[in-house]
Amino acid sequence: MMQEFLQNYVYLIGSMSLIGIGLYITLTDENIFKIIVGLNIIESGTNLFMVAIAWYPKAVMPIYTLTNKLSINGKVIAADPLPQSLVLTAIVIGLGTTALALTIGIKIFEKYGTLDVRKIKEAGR
Amino acid sequence: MRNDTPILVKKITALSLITILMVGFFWAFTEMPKGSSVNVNNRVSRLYILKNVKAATKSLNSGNFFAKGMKPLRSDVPYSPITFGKSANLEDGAANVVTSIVVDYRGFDTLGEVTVLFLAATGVAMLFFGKRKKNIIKAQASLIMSVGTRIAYAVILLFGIYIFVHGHLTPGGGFPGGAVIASGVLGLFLGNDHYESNHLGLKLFESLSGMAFVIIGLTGLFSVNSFLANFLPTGVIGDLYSAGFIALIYIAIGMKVGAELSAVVDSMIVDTEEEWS
Amino acid sequence: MSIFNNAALLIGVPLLFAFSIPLFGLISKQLTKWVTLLTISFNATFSLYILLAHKYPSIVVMGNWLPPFGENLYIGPVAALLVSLISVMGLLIAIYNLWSIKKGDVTRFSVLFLMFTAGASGMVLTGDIFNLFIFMEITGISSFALAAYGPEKRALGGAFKFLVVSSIGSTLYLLGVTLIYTQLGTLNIAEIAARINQTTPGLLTFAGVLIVSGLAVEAELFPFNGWVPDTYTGAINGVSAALSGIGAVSGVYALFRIAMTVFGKDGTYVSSYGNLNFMAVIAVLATATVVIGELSALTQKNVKKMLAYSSMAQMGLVAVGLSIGNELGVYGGIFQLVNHSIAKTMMFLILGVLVASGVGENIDDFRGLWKRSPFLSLAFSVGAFSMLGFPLFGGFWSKFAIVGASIQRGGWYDFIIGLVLFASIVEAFYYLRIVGYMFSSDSKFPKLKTPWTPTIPIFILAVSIIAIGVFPQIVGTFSAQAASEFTHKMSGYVLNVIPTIAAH
Amino acid sequence: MNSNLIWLVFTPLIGSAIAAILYNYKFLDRLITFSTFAITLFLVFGTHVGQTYSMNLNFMGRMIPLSWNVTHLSIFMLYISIVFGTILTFYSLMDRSRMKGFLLLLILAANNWIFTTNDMVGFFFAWELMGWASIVSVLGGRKERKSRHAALYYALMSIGGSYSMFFGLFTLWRLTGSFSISSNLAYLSSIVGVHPWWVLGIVSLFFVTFMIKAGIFPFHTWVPMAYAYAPDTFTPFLSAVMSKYGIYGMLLFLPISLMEKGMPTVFGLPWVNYIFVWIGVITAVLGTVLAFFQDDVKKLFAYSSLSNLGYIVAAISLFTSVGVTAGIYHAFNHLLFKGALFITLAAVISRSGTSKLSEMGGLWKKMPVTFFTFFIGIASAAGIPPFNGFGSKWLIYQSMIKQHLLFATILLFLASTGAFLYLFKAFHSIFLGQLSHNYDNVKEVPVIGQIVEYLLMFAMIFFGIQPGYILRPVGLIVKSVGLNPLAVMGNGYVTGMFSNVDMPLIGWSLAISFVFGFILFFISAKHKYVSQEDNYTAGQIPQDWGLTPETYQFSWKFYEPMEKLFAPFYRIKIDGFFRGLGDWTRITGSAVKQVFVGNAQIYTLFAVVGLIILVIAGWVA
Amino acid sequence: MIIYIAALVVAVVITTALIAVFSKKLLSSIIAMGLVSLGVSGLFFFLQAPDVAITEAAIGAGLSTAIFVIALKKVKKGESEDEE
Repeated sequence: MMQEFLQNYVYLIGSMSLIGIGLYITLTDENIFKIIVGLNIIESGTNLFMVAIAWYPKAVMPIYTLTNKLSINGKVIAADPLPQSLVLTAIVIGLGTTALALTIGIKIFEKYGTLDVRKIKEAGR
Repeated sequence: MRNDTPILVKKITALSLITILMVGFFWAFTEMPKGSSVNVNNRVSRLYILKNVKAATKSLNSGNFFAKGMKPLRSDVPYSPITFGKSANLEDGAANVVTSIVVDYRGFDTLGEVTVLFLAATGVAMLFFGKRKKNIIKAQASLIMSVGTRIAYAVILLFGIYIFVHGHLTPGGGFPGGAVIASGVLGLFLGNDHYESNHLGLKLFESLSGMAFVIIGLTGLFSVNSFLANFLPTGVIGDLYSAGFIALIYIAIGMKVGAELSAVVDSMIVDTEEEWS
Repeated sequence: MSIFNNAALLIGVPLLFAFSIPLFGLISKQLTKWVTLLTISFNATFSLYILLAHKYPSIVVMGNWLPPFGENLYIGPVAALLVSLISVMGLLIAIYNLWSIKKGDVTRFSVLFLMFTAGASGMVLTGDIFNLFIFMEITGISSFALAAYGPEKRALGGAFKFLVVSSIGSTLYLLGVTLIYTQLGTLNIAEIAARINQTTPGLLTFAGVLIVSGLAVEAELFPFNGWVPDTYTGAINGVSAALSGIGAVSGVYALFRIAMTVFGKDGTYVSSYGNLNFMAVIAVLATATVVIGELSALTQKNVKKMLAYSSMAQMGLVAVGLSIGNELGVYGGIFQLVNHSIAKTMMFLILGVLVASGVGENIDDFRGLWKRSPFLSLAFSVGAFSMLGFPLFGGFWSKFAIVGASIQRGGWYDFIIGLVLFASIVEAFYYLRIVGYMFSSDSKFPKLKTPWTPTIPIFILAVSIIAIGVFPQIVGTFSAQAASEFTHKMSGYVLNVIPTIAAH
Repeated sequence: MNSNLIWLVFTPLIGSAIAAILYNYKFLDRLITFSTFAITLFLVFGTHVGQTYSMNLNFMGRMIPLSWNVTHLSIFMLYISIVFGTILTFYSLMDRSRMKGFLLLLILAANNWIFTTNDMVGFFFAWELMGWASIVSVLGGRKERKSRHAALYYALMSIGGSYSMFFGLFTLWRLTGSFSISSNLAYLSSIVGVHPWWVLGIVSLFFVTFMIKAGIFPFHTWVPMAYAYAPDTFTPFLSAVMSKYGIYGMLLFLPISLMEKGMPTVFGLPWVNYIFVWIGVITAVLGTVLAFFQDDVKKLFAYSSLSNLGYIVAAISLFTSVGVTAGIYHAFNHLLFKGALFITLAAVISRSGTSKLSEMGGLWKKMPVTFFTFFIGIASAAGIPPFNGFGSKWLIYQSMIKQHLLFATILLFLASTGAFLYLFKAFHSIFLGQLSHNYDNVKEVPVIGQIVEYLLMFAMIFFGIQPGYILRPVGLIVKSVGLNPLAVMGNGYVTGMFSNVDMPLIGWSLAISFVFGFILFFISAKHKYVSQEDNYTAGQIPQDWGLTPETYQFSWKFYEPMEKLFAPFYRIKIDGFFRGLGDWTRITGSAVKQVFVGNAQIYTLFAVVGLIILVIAGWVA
Repeated sequence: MIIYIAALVVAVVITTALIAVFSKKLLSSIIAMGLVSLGVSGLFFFLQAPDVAITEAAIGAGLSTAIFVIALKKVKKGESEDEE
């Protein structure tokens, strides 16, 4: 019972909590770097979510090896490799976004002299 | 919501909003297959795992695939069991199914992904463009550290190359391999005072490996008449020389990612002064 | 299903040259701009060839894996038209960049600009829902970097706002795609579109909400468009032109591809599966965008900011037209998209030329511009008139069709179009005010010396606005085909990609 | 050879393109404008009633038929507008004001299209084209700031009007699936008995547009500004021709007889028509009252135009044979005399450099031809018999009395009396009185201008004493809208309900009495010309009386007592409503702008809130 | 059985993420973020995704944290320069 609940929900709860916590940081903390940290945590949560939907109890890893059979009697027993490959992509994209965001953050610090998002705006609007 | 909203109000608002959002998510979860009800046999991944996409295409063209009220019959597609080390001339020879998806079945995504990383590196370098000052990390590097990082760099480089060359057999591949190489470069920066990376070499590596990826894709277009199509024989699954062009692409990706991430590290770690003269 | 694999060059060639531009940069920085220009002109030529030689509908198979198993590009009428639009706009802005980008990191700017154009083309072309995300990120990352380019500090602020909001948006989109994947087990747009009614309605609704919200960030719909004014104002003018003329086009396309083809339910008026009718949701959001955008632009003294708000409002108008969901509405929406892209690009380029020659960005600086630079002020007026939908300019026909479609639909769309028309009067006020300032003669400044390179794209754009205004069928024939693609989900899209898929 | 209808539209467009290219060569631009008008006039000679043409426009992926249909009304309107335009452009050959020829040609194209088209797409296209071309034309008057404001104000009203018509035409399209004006009108009149309110709603959408363009009562506020601050040579066109588009549109829609079934009637009129009669009367009175006290001469005549359009609307709203005849006839007369007046004003302003009445005076000696043209113009405008304004006003009164609208008639009489007052004020202030030394070097307009002025003088007298030349075509129009035309006894007769007026007779008798009067005047004259300084203050301006050079003029506060009398009426500001609307919009705009606070975090919050609203909406649904 | 360990790891990850929220020092929240990535990459192992786990460990936990720290150093240096 407990095991079944955990199998069904633990990763989803984990990923959603990460997304929620990341969103919370993004929405409340005024420091630019902290916001980027928040975005990164959201990223991790999304990745976890995507891998979690690919998994089911007793799944094997989707790699053919000498001992690892991926299908038995026409039924695939491996974890879903497609979301995993998508996550691979998403991680790299996340890194790119993070790097660019940090760069912009550093540049903002150089020019505005602050890391406070509230102060990064023009006088007149 | 104004710019000078008190932080407490902001926090309470954010908390309540996120609570609502989470409730919404869990509401969606109730209808989502999860845990033991996940069935890969319903998904397109089944075809990738069993490497019978060609058979599925045949079935599709004859109109059987989407029979029965448009539910695709992915488990009805004929397949031949794959044995590691024996099955040969599969439509895709990578033992690592994730790799076969990343590079072969969905190779176009990966091309895009490499491009994203390339663009991010380009953007970082563009924003840090200017007169280079010096390494910001002022480590009082001892001789041991400096020599050690250099030796470690060689080992790390080799390890990275191993990772991406074996991408189609073992976990890993071009991206982690590249990242490993970049962390070696990072180690060089940390361990050596005034370390200067070879910019020309990085640039050449980056460009040539990226071009190699596209050219492999274009070769597919002109030889097999499809962009990013596999034009090499696949060999026996599990061999190092198998999986056709996957190894080539992963080598290109590994070199490119390594060079790009090194460039990112390089441009972030070195102080510059803007010039808009 | 006809396969036209060579169209993969539309993506492949820009990528190849983007990767090789750093090498060209080793030879000469100025050369890289020319490489970008030539590459985009290849794209423009090829896409115009596809459009004019009627090579569509056809698909491009990637890696020899036929859809729905592999990835594919789909070149339908919409994609053919919009790729041509994006490439031509990119080409013209690249010509402008030859003149305007002289300082800073020219090489990398060229790379980013080239990939921005190619990414937007890819967004329009792709037939895979995850591939759309990739291209969204390509477009996104290059536009963050482009928007941050420039000596002014406001560029960085704008780019950061764009980045944060857009990251959240793409995360939401990814979550939505994943949710759909859990039930359908595929990522191909055509297969999802054909089988969307096999999902459970709750999940479908939630996934749809996530995807629509994520794409609304790129399509500049309120309340997801907070980044628009700051980013457009902050970026250098060439980049603002590209953002409104290229980026917004692909964003709005992606939104409606998902809302109409994937979630859509065919009918006289396209509605969507699920508990929530996403077309209606988008209509409401778009109306809010139009009204808020125009009202915010009304009191602006800064012309660039005014153009930014106006750009937002125009995207709202496009979305209103498309969300009506019948052929006439989609026709108007696509037509308006083309017109907006042309006119806004031109106006930002003009602003760029003016700012570079020492005219300020404030509306007061536009006094007597007619005397100082007749060509630029005339072209600016042409753009403004096209925005306002005056006859003999392109905007007339699209506004005509959008208003006609929504009145034809009736019901609460009458109310929507009433609000939109009210907003248009507001728009008329601020645009005509600029025109009035330009044609007054109380300027004591000397005549402007306009360099000839940037005037080429401006001239072409101005002439094309008038040409479209006089001969609407230049765009009209294609946008009519596009309308029939968008409103007939099965015959327009799905069956062209997967011919053997059964009807509902 | 019906395609000349298309050339009626395309010739001006081509001319406009050429003129725009040659814009920098002032004279060539004007020459092309004039010659295009002349060519178009020749094209109109080849046009005859009943001519139709249609072509398909590939639009919305389907064929939208564009059709042309020449009716009696359209050919009448074509002739009068193009002839006047030709005269005006001929005049503008020597003009130095900043009228833009290519815009005038665009308006001409729109003009021809509006008058000949039989489909609403073309009508709307042409209407919008005319709208923006005239808006841009209003820019660039002598007072730039003011003309910019005027143009903006006009633009907002005009665009609002266009959108109203937009709604109307698409609603009709939704109902009938056709854009054809004639079949839509037939449809409307067929359902008027069943759904009178529907028809009323749709027609009022159109009428708002027409009222705005003609400057009828609640929407008149743009008229004085736009007329006054437009370029001087453009104002005649604006007043004489462009105000008639609204009248034309109303005449198109009036035949939908709302009278038939289901609508209550007042004085034998359907109440909608009754309301329109009163709107016309109010416009007439309002225009007159406001015209009294204007110091800017163009503004004065702008209000005068307003007043005259009020007459026309009141007359055609009756929709009786006399009413429609009178309305169209007065439209023609108004075109002629107001065109002449504004042309002479353009001449005066270009010579004197001012449009302020209090700064002019005594110009008649310097500009005699202009003076006589102006004199005949105001005589016509005031409705003095031998000249052309008389007959139509007389017919209007008759038509009002016929419907027993006595009070309205009395108000119209009063308005006419008021017209005498303000016309005299303008006449006196500009031409009579003492000549200021500023104007010692003022010369008569060049030969071209004089030719035009002689022509206009001749026309006003000729059509005054030979009204039959106009009344015959007007009769045909009246017949074509389904009413009994008035019998025309001869060229010299205005045929009324109760009696006929023999215009030549009146003309001769008045001329003879004038001649006697002049003879007496010259025989008994003991007058002496004095210069401005030669008076009781000997040229010194008595400062201690609180006088300034500006106020020390006969025409300063010409009707001050009357101004005090009418003072309460000035508090009612109609344009206050529109300005309030504008202010409200602006305030809302600055409030809405606060949404974009410029903080990345808050923008993220917006996105999340939007997402949550959508989630909740999905939940609820 | 392994699911209980996974649940424990999830709890640890969430706790680490909460540390990232509430820590006042930027550096510690960056480290916490790195740990979150590391924990998530551990979870990927439990989820039978070794490829993703390796990539996440190398890129998400390793390189991205390193970049963060470099960026922080740069900003800190700027701050100290300002103080001087």
